[in-house]
Amino acid sequence: MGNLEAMKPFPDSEEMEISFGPQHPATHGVLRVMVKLDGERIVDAKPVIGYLHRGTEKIFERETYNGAIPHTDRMDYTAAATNNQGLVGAVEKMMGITVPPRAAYIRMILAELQRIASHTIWLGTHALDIGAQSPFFYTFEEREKILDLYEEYCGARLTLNAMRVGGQPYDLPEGWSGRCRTFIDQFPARIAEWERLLTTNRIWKLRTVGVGVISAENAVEWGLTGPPLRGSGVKWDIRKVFPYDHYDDIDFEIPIGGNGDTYDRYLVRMEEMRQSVRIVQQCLARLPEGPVMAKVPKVIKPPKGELYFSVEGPKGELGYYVVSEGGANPYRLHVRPACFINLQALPEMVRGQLVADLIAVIGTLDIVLGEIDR
Amino acid sequence: MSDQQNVPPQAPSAPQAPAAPKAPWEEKPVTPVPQDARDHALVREIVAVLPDVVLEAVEFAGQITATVPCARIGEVCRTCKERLGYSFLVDLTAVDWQERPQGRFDVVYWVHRFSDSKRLRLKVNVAEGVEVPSVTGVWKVANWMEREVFDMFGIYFSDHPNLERILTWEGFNGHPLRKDFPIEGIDTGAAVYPEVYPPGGGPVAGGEGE
Amino acid sequence: MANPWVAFLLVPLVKIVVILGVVILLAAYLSFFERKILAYMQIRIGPNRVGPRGWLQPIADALKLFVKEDILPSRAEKLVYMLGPVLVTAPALVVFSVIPFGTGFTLFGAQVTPYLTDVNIGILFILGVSSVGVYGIILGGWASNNKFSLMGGLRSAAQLVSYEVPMGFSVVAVLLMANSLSLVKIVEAQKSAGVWFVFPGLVAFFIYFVCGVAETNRNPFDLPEAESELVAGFHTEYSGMKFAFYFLAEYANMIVISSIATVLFLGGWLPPFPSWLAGVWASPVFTWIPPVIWNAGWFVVKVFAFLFVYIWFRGTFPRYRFDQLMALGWKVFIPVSLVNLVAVALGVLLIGGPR
Amino acid sequence: MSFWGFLASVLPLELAQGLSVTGRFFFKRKATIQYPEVKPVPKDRFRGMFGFSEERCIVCHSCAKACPIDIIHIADHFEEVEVEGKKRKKKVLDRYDIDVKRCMFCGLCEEACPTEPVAIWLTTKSYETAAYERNERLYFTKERLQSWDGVRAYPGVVTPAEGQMPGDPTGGSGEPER
Repeated sequence: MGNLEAMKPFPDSEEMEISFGPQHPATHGVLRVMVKLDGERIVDAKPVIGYLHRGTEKIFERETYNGAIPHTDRMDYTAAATNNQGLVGAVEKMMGITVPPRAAYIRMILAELQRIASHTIWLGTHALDIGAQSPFFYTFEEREKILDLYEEYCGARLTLNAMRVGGQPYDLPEGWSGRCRTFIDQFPARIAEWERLLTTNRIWKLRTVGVGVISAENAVEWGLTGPPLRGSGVKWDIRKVFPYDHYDDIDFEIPIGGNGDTYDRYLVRMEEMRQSVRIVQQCLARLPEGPVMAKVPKVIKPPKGELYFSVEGPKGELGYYVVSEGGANPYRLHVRPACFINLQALPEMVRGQLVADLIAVIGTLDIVLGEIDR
Repeated sequence: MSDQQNVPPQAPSAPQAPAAPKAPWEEKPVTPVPQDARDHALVREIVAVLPDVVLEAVEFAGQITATVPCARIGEVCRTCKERLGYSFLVDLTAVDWQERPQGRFDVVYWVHRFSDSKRLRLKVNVAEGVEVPSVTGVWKVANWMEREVFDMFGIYFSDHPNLERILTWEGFNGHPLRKDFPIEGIDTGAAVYPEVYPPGGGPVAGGEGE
Repeated sequence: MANPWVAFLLVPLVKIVVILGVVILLAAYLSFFERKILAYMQIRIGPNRVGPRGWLQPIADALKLFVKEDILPSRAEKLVYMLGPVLVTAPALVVFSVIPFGTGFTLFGAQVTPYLTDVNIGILFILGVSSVGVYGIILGGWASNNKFSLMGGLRSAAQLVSYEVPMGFSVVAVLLMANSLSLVKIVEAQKSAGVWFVFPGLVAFFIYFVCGVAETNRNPFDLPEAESELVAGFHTEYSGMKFAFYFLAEYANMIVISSIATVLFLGGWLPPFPSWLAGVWASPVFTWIPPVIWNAGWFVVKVFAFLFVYIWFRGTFPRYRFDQLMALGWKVFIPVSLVNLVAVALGVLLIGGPR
Repeated sequence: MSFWGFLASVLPLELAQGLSVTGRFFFKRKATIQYPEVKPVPKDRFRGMFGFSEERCIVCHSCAKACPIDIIHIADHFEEVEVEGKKRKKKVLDRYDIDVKRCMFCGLCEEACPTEPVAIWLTTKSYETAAYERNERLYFTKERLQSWDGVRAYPGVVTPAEGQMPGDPTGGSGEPER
């Protein structure tokens, strides 16, 4: 960038290639998108990733199973609890461990709070990308309250490391469920406030309706999961299809969209936050007494075999593929990163649209580079 | 819910369940055992369409793994998608079995069917240097997944539209997830301030990392 | 005033210095107010470390920008690159020469007007001069030799060209009502009409205000510097004092647009409802205030109300997309302002009757 | 959804509605914490700076094994100690180093510690460990771990240097509740 040669149009076209990122205010980290532009219209976009690659899967191979949990925190760092949940769920399933119900409920509470926290970040940054500044601060205020709850539960705010194979390392502190309920009960009013700011706003609708459209067939073809898939109208949620923990006891809806555009994905995520509120309320209401840790051996050694276990992360299906040789370390621990696969559809979604739409689509995919690059 | 078949039944969520028999979480866990799954319905479906592709079928913790010949994976995947309804490729990855005689790598495909929410794992054994037929023509999503496998394991996929490194940079020496790639990493020539911070970490001379 | 040269040279010079100083200081403090107001809308406190409650923050910012290294991109067109900030700042400041802040008053026995000059084509002068500012943005964006800057410059050019037209039409509506191009006369026309032009010209006022937001590249029309799309738009490569000039020009332009809106639609220095509430304004509660303070005070209050709304907009709205912005300008504002112009003309004709 | 869409198309007041939301926030209580003057109160389980007690440590290396990134370096030797007239071999700590600059504060070392109360713990509430030089200043030997040289203790936290904290891994006494 920045030299006159590069700025000359291609010999027989009016196209200009421009590099969005890796340092760019709207690429949510170190994503780089090589965009070919015709004026403001995107001819082609090519995401370039890997700037945050830390070899997490290689690191997993030398860790014990519990020692791998802090590393999962750092993949999708906005959703550490669901990351943990996926890994411990995989190992527990492999070892045939049944988690005590109290621990399972605590996990569900943490995971749903995490979904809310992740979606609040998404809303804030997405709105910021589209130009509305204030929602960013409003959503982060709410997120801080969730992080406070996390800090009280496990001592960390972002990288929780809050789950262990076999259950939960800690029981809930005194009064935690009350404070959690206080937060959860006031939260729908806040969602309504944000919706007052955005949902009917004509500029917001102009910027999101019909932008980044992906049909249901295409969404499946591109392997989208999570809100991008549901926004296209596919009613599919791991929590319903392959219920883990005790999600089958909980009553909640899966919101879906119809058009598969950015606005639908926005509405889906807003509704998902409300559903998460419902789930947390139900979990708190039925939170059983009892131990939080199952009887597990001191050294976690799953049997020889391979297993894939996935949870519904805030970004989509987060899967863990564990290959064990019977040792204390995983032979191979592969992560199916939802963001990585969702991002792949970016060129499909932005082709023929404008530069501003690229930003909106990056925002609506809700990518976290920590998970994409691992 | 094929996923959940071999798992012990979930504990009742009622908090004050009579605890006369030990609760499942207080007992020693029953580990799932791999079983032959040639007679499993999902495998039979494939066999009914393509009779000779399933070399081996294992069920572990409710998940079916069917091993198919490497050269026919494209055909199997296309059949799975078009005739058996596995329209969704959930995951594609590889495992390095460094010392295994029959092919060093496993390439693992994990496909999903929406109609009855069944999942099936397809696996091929690949020797080093053997090209695997790409499934990008079957599922578009396989593109980046195969690039990642190529990047991390050095497995080549034939007919892939754009087989480049994806997470490491072009020209990176080695394939990080191979078992013979050192876990502490290799010298890529990208050291940061080596004259200020000598390799080895902490300031205790010669005392690091024992 | 024995020496006519004093009135001819010294008085305008003093006025220039005063106006420039006040405007630049105001622009600097406007950035402070913006940060504070935005912060308060975003449940933050905003700058509060420099000086008491942060009141010296603009000074600190200016000092920092002064001493900051001035980076010149190696592949930039040097002359044009340096000309850009000048071209954008100078017109923004020149415009203040014709803006009337109040009526004339007597100081040391001499008649002094609290504005530099009253040109009889004042509004035309303003429209003409302020349009020059766009060259600074385009040239700066082009000369930076950065694709983001170039796109920012292009967007700015298109935006200004599109929005100048409806803005001009809405100004013309006021001119029809005031029957003059002189800003002072326009205010006096509002005084004699007894009503601010915002009421008969509500549509024109609305169009002018929205176009003003677009002209100053403010949210929701801040596409030329759309942070999340174009990094910083046309001033991506600028740093130090040159950046400060762009910054200054943006805020000065905001003040300009607000001042013109005040003059054209809100009766300039007139208190609200000058004729209906004339009795109130003439009561001894207010008459002790010196008229110059009284007039300028109303002016400043109105300008600040505008500026507050500007900032409020910025805190609330998402940004338009480029094509939507163009569509809004060409498909909505220009036809509406044209229709409004005809309506206003008819109204003036019918109410005014045959002359 | 369609209802909202319909409503929005009928009422063109949604922009004013948005303005009213931000306008209301203008008068709300602000969330800012003036950090160096006002310090947020960490919760009781907050995983802050390390605490270490040499006399509790039994040199079992559990923490070093549990550490996911191997930043705890322990070296020991056996010493003959006379306990109640019998000669016993006892492990003596030579070196207990934590490379805090790489620490991710996961707390697994504390969980692995078998002593009661634990000899290595993280819940000391102190988080101000910033340093200008990371290799030297954020490398904590056992002496520095116990003296907390270079760590600003959270108000109310008893540093290991000012006497041990038997039985109270939080190290604090009477912290203000939030």
